[in-house]
Amino acid sequence: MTAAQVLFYLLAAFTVALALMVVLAQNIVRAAVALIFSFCGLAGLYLLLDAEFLAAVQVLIYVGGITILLLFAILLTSRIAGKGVRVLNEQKLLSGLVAVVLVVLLGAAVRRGFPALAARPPQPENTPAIGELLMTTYALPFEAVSILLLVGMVGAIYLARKEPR
Amino acid sequence: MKAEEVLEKIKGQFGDAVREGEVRDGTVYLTADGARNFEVCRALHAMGFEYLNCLSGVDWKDRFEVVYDLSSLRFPAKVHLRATTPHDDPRVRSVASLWATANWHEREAWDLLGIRFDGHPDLRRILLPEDWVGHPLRKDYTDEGRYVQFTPYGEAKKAASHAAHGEAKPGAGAKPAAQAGAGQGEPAAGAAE
Amino acid sequence: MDAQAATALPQGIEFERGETAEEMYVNMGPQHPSTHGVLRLLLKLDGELIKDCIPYIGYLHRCHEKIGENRNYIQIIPYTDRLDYLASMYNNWSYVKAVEALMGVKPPERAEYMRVILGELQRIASHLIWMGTFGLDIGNFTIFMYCFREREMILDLFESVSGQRLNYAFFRIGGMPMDFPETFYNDADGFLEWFKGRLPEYDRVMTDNIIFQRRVQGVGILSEEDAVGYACSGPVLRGSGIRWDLRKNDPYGIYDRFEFDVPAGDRGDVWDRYMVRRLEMEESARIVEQALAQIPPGEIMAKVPKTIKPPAGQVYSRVESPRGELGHFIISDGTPNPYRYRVRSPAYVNLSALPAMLKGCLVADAVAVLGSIDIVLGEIDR
Amino acid sequence: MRRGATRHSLLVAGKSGRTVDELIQLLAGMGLPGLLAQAAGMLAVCAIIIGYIAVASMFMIWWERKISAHIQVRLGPMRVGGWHGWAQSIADGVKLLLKEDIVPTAADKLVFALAPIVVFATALATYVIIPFGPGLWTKNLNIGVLYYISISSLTVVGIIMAGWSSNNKYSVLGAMRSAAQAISYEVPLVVSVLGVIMVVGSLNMEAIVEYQSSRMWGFFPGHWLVWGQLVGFLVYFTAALAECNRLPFDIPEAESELVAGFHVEYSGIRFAMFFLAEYANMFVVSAIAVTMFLGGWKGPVLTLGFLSPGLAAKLWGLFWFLTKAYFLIFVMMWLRWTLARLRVDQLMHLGWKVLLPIAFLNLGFTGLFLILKDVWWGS
Repeated sequence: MTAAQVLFYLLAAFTVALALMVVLAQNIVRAAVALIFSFCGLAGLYLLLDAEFLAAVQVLIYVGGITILLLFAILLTSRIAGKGVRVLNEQKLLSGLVAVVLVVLLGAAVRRGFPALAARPPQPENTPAIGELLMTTYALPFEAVSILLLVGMVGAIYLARKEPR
Repeated sequence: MKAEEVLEKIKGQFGDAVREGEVRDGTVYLTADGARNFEVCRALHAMGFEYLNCLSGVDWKDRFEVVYDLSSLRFPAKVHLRATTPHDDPRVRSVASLWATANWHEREAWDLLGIRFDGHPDLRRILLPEDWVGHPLRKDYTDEGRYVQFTPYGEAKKAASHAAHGEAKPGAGAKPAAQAGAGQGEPAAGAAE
Repeated sequence: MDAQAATALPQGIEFERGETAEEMYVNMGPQHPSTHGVLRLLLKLDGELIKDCIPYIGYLHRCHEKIGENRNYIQIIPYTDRLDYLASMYNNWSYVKAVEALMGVKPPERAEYMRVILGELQRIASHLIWMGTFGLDIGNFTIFMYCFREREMILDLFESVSGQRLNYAFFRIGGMPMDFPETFYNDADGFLEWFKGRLPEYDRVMTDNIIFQRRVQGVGILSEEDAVGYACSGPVLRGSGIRWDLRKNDPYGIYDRFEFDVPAGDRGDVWDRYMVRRLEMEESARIVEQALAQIPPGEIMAKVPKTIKPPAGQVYSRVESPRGELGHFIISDGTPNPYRYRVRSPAYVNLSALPAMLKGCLVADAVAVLGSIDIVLGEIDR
Repeated sequence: MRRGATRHSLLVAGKSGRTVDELIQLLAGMGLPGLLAQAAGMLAVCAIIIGYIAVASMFMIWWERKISAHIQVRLGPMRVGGWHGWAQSIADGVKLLLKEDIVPTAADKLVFALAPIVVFATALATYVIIPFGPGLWTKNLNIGVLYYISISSLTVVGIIMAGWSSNNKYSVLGAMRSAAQAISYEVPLVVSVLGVIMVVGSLNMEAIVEYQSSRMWGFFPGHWLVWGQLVGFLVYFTAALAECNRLPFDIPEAESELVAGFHVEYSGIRFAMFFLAEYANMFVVSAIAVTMFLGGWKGPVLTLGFLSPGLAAKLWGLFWFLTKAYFLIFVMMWLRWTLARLRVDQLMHLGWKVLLPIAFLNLGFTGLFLILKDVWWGS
């Protein structure tokens, strides 16, 4: 087993364990904190795949942005921050079923492999490559996402705006 | 408005309710019946005495007095109004609705002298702990002669002292202040104190 | 009534839980760096926004008035020092003036000048402390040391006069106990000269700083009606736009002999209260200069008996202290002890207007607004 | 692991600092097996960085006390150690280490214990990419700048953990403020840096320094990006102040409002870790500013060509780097002891409505300039 494989299994175990904690933690802030570390583990996995840009962005956006916002909202609603929350509800059977189906599907997909993503020779730097792809091949989806974000932002501002006094 | 005018007007309006009125050094000295203190104060307020300098309680052993020192920011006349109330049940109407500043002064008079102010929005002790027994500025007050430990928010001793002094105290409405700390779930109680 | 009176919380305010999930209760104090002593403010917060505020006082209550009833008239003087320990001269003055009014004694002219000089220097010292600690509240640490440097000089002057640096007990019923030492006049002149040079320095650090201005302008507004209704006095009243100063409007002592302005604000925000105090320091320096130039030689003590027994009567007498109208209400029954002795402390009354100023402010503003009232807990709790 | 043969960025790829490589080779030469030598080398580098952080932070703390004292017509520490109280920080450090470790009863013990570690670890991790001198870096990552930005955004996680787990309302308020501040200031910070990245065309720290190396008239550092990117530099520096919670942006710990904010319940060694991390972060943001805007380890005068090979050049570079970084730190301290604290809403206003638009304008103008340059002068 190479060092990379050892690292992969360690990181994978770490990520999965913390992801489980996110779902199972009774305390909502603890769940959010576990989510942060789970994201960090994921970033480590990206690094193993040479996707260093993706790893950095993963940490920046998901940890530094989204989870912080989440925590902010939780802290603002002081009532739920200190309390235990019920982890399971009456839909546990249904969600279990969905999870099993998802595992089967993903397993099958991994076994088959992704022929479209044949291994390419590794590039010395993938940041410029990503930039180029976003501006050429994937320009349309990129712009579509931007517009979606813009719409979301406008909506948020409208909702948060106070009525003029 | 001249001090003499004030005296004349008040005398004319309230007659017997206002005893011994005189003017010295631009100050009107009045003594009013405690039952009508609010009306007298309202009349004075309407005359332009919008500034309540001071409100004090006095224990005269046979009676209580509430002393109002009034002035105006527009004319130099001042009023020194004394309202008397019986010693066994000292009680006057609150003037907090006329002068907002009376709120704390009346709380202090209640706290230290035990004069009750009917219609006060929030008559609690102000300088002494919530669970203090007695009113120390009364002339017949004797202290306990020893150090009395008081709990910061007074809930423990309050129950005991009220039981000891036989003051009937309905439980409703009496919320210990310590609970105010519990805004953030159970473990947070008192965390910020 | 009694049940309500014994309740720890005001009626109509449910403090167990907020109305919405976002509300939270925070106790600011009694141990908090910005309450200037042991004051507790119970703040009802929505995020950072203050929905309600209830001040709890009395942590420093030491039965000042009860002690006063059990001491004779002269023994009370040192006790008054401990009321407003940042402006002890004024406590002495107000008390002594009340007893003099009861007895019908008039202090000699030179004593009156001495009182004015010491009093106005004390006003500068008090405002300096206020300015420094207000800087701390806002987060500007440097002004604090600047202000204390100048205050030290004033305390040195006071020490040379009275031998004390904080609690002087230097006023007597009927005059002053000792004349100024020879060095005092030069030292006082030197201080005034130095102090005038320092005022622009304060302006550069505080007044002209854009962050400071943004922090205090439009914050903690107290309307004119509220200021009068709550009987606010001193810089708080003047900040709300009412040009009312007892030294001008109800002149006592010899204040009608001096030329000085009464600064006033127009909006009633923290900035106005700040500027009133800032400008008052200049005016006080002006008064001290004039008084030093005019002070006549002569007696410093009127004829008063050894044992002070004022005739029966009652008096409410007031002076303009750095914090506002400081009044003493004294009832004499002809004995050597006062029958009733009550202090109308300006900070106590001004503080009662705090909830009115704080509505709709942020937590950070609470600190600024509280600082702008300039409270001294020794005087509030008595 | 179908691509097991590829490089692994943090482990192998990127140019390792020559110094680090030399160290590892030295260890390997002593007979250690390859992996072990690498691990030992990494540990040694870690130890050096932690040692540097500790010493530098203690120096900065002492320095700040002296600066503040002299700004405030005081003397500051004068006793401990003799000359100007130079040993004061050491004494304080020993005191903090020996203090009782208090954990509030109502605290969430695990998160409470983790929080200072997270804060300190993120501060430590950012040191990986700092180029102290030619070859004097732990790892010269291709995504250097991006790495710094993403790691530094983790600090706030530790702060929120600390604030929440203390179970104190002041610390929760501090954590909330910190979260709001982090979100508001991360964005202008990133955008302000983008201008530099566009000009240089790389995220690599070494490339950014090399870009700024040429001199006008032989001595004037005309290629320092601070000239062209002055707006970006100012926005970066302002946002960086907020990033390390320094006054006028210290609202998460504002002592006159929130007592001490998120670390109000911490004492002893845990508090020391927060404290160290604050100063470590100050150094990092200054170091990044020096690298990106002020020419990194290149001095303003001649590069002293005769020194170039070997240790002497490294030390010469280190000297200039530290000089510039500590000058920026001095400016930060100067600001702290001169300015008042902003209010939360003013901070938001400044972040979103002033700094962000300015940073975007800067970005737009930089892009426009680069295109026009291409058009007029060719590439």
